[in-house]
Amino acid sequence: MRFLPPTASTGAESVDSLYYFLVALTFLFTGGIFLSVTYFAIRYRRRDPRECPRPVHGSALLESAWIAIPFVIVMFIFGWGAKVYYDLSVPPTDALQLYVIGKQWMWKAQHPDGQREINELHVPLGRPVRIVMTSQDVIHSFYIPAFRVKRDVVPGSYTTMWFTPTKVGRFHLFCAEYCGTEHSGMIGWVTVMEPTDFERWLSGAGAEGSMAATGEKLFQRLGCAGCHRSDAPGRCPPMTGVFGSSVVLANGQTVIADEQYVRESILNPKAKIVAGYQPVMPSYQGQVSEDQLLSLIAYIRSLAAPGTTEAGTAVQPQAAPPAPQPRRSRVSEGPTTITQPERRQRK
Amino acid sequence: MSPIVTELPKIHYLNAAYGLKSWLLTTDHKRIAILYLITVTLYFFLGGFFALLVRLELMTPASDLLRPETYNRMFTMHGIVMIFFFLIPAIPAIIGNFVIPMMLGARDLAFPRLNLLSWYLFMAGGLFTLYVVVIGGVDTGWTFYVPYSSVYSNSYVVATGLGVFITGFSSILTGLNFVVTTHTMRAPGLTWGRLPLFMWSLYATSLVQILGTPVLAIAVALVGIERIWRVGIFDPSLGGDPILYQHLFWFYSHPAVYIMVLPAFGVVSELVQTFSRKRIFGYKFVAGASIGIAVYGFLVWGHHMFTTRQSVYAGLIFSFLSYFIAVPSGIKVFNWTATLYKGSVSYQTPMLYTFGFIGLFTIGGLTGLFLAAMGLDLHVHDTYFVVAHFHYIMVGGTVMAYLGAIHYYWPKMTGRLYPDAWGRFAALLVFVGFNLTFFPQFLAGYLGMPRRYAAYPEEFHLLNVMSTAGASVLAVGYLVPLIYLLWSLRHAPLAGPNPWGARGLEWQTPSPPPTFNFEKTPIVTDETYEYSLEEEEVV
Amino acid sequence: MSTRWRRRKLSESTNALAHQFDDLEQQARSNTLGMWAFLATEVLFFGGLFTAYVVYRHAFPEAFAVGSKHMDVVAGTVNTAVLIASSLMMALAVQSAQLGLRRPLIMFLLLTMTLGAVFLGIKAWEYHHKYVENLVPGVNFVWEGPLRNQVQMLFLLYFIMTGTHALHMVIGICLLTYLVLGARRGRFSREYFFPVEIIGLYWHFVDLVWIFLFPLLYLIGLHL
Amino acid sequence: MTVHITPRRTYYLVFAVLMILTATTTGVAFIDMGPFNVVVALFIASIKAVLVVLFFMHVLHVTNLTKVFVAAGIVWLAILIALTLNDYLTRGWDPISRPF
Repeated sequence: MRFLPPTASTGAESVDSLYYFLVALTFLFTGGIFLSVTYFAIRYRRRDPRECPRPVHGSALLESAWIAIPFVIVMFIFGWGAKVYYDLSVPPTDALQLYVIGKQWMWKAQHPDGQREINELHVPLGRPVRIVMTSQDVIHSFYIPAFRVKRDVVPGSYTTMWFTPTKVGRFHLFCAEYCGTEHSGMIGWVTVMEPTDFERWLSGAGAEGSMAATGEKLFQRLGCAGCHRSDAPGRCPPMTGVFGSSVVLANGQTVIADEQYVRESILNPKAKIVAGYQPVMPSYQGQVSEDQLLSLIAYIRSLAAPGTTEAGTAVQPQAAPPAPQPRRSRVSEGPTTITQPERRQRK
Repeated sequence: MSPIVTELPKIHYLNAAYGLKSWLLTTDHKRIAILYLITVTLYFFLGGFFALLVRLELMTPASDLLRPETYNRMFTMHGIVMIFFFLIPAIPAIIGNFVIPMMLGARDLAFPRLNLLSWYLFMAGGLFTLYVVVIGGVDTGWTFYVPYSSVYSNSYVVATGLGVFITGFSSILTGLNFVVTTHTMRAPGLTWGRLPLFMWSLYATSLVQILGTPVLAIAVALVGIERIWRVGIFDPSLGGDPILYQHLFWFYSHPAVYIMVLPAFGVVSELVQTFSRKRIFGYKFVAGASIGIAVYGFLVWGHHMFTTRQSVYAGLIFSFLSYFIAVPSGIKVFNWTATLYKGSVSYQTPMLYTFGFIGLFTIGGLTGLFLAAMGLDLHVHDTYFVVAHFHYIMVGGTVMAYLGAIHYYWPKMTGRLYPDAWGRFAALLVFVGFNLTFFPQFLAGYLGMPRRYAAYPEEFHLLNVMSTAGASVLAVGYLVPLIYLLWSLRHAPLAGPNPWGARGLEWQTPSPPPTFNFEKTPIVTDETYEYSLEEEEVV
Repeated sequence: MSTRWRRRKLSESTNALAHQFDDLEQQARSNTLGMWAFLATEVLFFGGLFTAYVVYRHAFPEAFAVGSKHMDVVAGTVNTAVLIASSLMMALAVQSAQLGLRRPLIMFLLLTMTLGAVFLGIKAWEYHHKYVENLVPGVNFVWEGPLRNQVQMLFLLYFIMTGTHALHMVIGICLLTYLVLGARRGRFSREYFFPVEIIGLYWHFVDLVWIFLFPLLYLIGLHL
Repeated sequence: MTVHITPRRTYYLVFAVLMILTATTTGVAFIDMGPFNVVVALFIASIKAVLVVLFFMHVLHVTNLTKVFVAAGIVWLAILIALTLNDYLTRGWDPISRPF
């Protein structure tokens, strides 16, 4: 009988170490309590129904000891747990970018090059993978036990997770947040492949064109391009170089233009107006699906200028440690005609 | 030790009046406790029945016994019935109602009619919930997470929510009654430093009920409003934030864990002293820890939300604060253990439950450290690890203590003893059955089995079979006391006022006590739990 | 309530001691404390709504400012004044009860109720206006301008918060009616006035809630 | 129990102050003070609340125990709001989860 799921990511090992430590601690304390209770119960068992033991009124020393020692131990656990959590929350900048949409009751995944999967996720060995997730209906939770990662998938906003697979194989993918009738059917498989196999799989998976390309078409069709022109900045901020940069808003605040910000700007454009522009953009709430939103985001991401993204864009292929992916550079293709001064000007 | 008793007192609270009306309109706290005992027991077995169906379904990997939609209703109803209609009222409303005025040397609670109203509200809320069970159930999980509960569920969310809302007010009024009673109804000489530890823990519980429950009430009410009028307080498609609901929900529902377990701490503090004939080790620390847990419990709710969209920084703060709770919980366990030292330990039924409680609560508490460690929680959150953890606290802790308390106060309630051998046998069954049921769930959880799954992959099969086998042992363990306790009502020997040789004002009145508890208001001159004085009295 | 108990209470108006207490002082102390504990519950009950308000106002500042222009500031201000005046009447009623003055007690209680009713009347008139303007979420909410959902959130909170508050007012008026009936029968005296006092506490609390609701709902976007 | 009976004049005075503050808060709302509008509005509301609690609700003359209960309600409300905002105000700080 197995007691651990497969350990198939870099994070899995750090989670397991913490787990082993806590298991040992639990055995230590439970054993201590169990032995003391048993010993006292036998040693001081009632031998005479009338016996009346002398009182022991407590000891300040003991009390402070069992306040202080557990406190130090739990603070140590807190620190360790927080470290593991933080590492599991902040993706490296060179991660491969994937998109996942949860809906009752299936997982839809899409690769930047446009390959779509349902209840399956193919990832390459040894590359950090960052997943941007949202839900079309209720809250789900994307859970891969073998990687020891889980994040809720919340409608109306994006959450992210990341991992670096360290083992080739097929691993469970579960929905961990109760989401309705077929909750237990909302499961699938994550397949970790050797990078070369992964390349082969990608090219055979039949994409209809990269997400950025789809997004660009949408950008034209929805009429965004008429306003958000990079050649003639006028009524609307141009989209080149925006993604990942800090944007100064009309109310003086500064936000980082990440997925969440782009999403909000499409659905609810008047919520955060870029400084220097008028709130003229209509809302696209109800007109774009979650899929299309992700494509638009992939497109706008692809317009980011080199070296300016905060996470996950394929801007420095050389920097990716194992197996640089030539394919990834496609993400940054497209009309990247931005220059640094232009960006600074918009700030 | 206690003299042989040959007859019950002539007039006591049970025979002071007869007829259904004398019960349904009673303001006697002891009779209201009996009303609660009967209804809460019914709910316990109803919730247990749902649990049994859940376990039977999980005996095989496929969802074959129940369809998924039925399964989802079963685990939801199990959770709602057990939490709101068993765990929260069990010890406060039954044991607390029965003994608090006696412990304080008072004739009744401060507000007897309010107490009866609490029971009626409890019944009204319960009837709504039963009505939902009859017409088809609710499938949101006891957490009512939006937007599933407010928009997507096809079950009876509003009626259930109303039931929970009403029951919440029953809980608030009970807590309010206890708090005021503790402040104003203490007998002369009964200072705070002399209060029984059960009083301290129920006082702490009541604070949580008063200050936490209204937030749950409003959160559930908002879900109802959103569902009825299709407006978007939490619905993201209408601009709301579903995470806000989780904040409001857990602001109550984490402290609610302490509503369920603090009374159990109080019970164990009483039992461990009576059955080792020794004053508690470190009275002030144990008493203070109760208040500390109640207050501190409100600062940690975000640890239920590490995997949601809650910000990393909020998570860090909540995780940090959560670990502080380990300290007062640790104080309690260590002090209970130390109380046994150089005591006179007897192995009567209530004490066996106490031993069980200490062990299982220790495991339950320590596994809480796993869940509060943020990095590890990313893996075990919403898996069977969590299920096992809170069942170790709720069933291994609260239910054990509740059964211990029932066995401890049964002679006071009914005037009769029960067959102790059967009692010890049942305690053993419960302990074994419990561990067999829930220990495998820790393993299944770390192995990655998500909770609330009607069907699961093959690799979790063996662990689930073990769990289901344990659940059937547990079920027998719960039925045995029901039988012999009912039997004892007529056939068991009489108990006398103080069958355990316990200290405390409640043992100084006849069993069963008269309607107003004491002939005249007692005056307290001793420190609490002075077992050493007994020697002189006995000799 | 046992009939024996009720009979005792009716027959001996000055001796209104319940069986569980030793003296009237203990009874009054317990009841006052009980009411304060209940008010703590009420603070947290409204607290859930205030939390939702804070979160959404923080998220949608512009929408809340724009939406609040549709609140009737005059009605809100007048209502605040009316409610504070009713609180004053309640305070004077409690004082009359403390002094054992029966007729002023009844008069001030009736004035409190009247002002409370005026408040509810103005509130109802406001609600009606919102209905006519198609601003009732879940019923007929129409918003042509931008940020529809966010503005709707403001009106949703407006109706839930003021609605909950109004419900408390209605309960308060019922309790006051009970007091008036009791006062007419001469149940209250210098020794036994705590029912007036604790219902007074409740009434003042409802006033307190409004003191915060008023600026938060009506006075957001006036200077825009 | 000694009952402290507040003279009527005090009630009238408090009432007058409350009325003035109500007029002030409405008047001030028409002046644009940026983020300070909220601060001022809540400050005035708090003063009004304190006046009502101290004089109308007699907290000036009650036992310490009652004061503890009053404080408990306020402190717990603060916990609820503060720790909820602890999430919302820090969402913008990291690249993982952002305000909506």
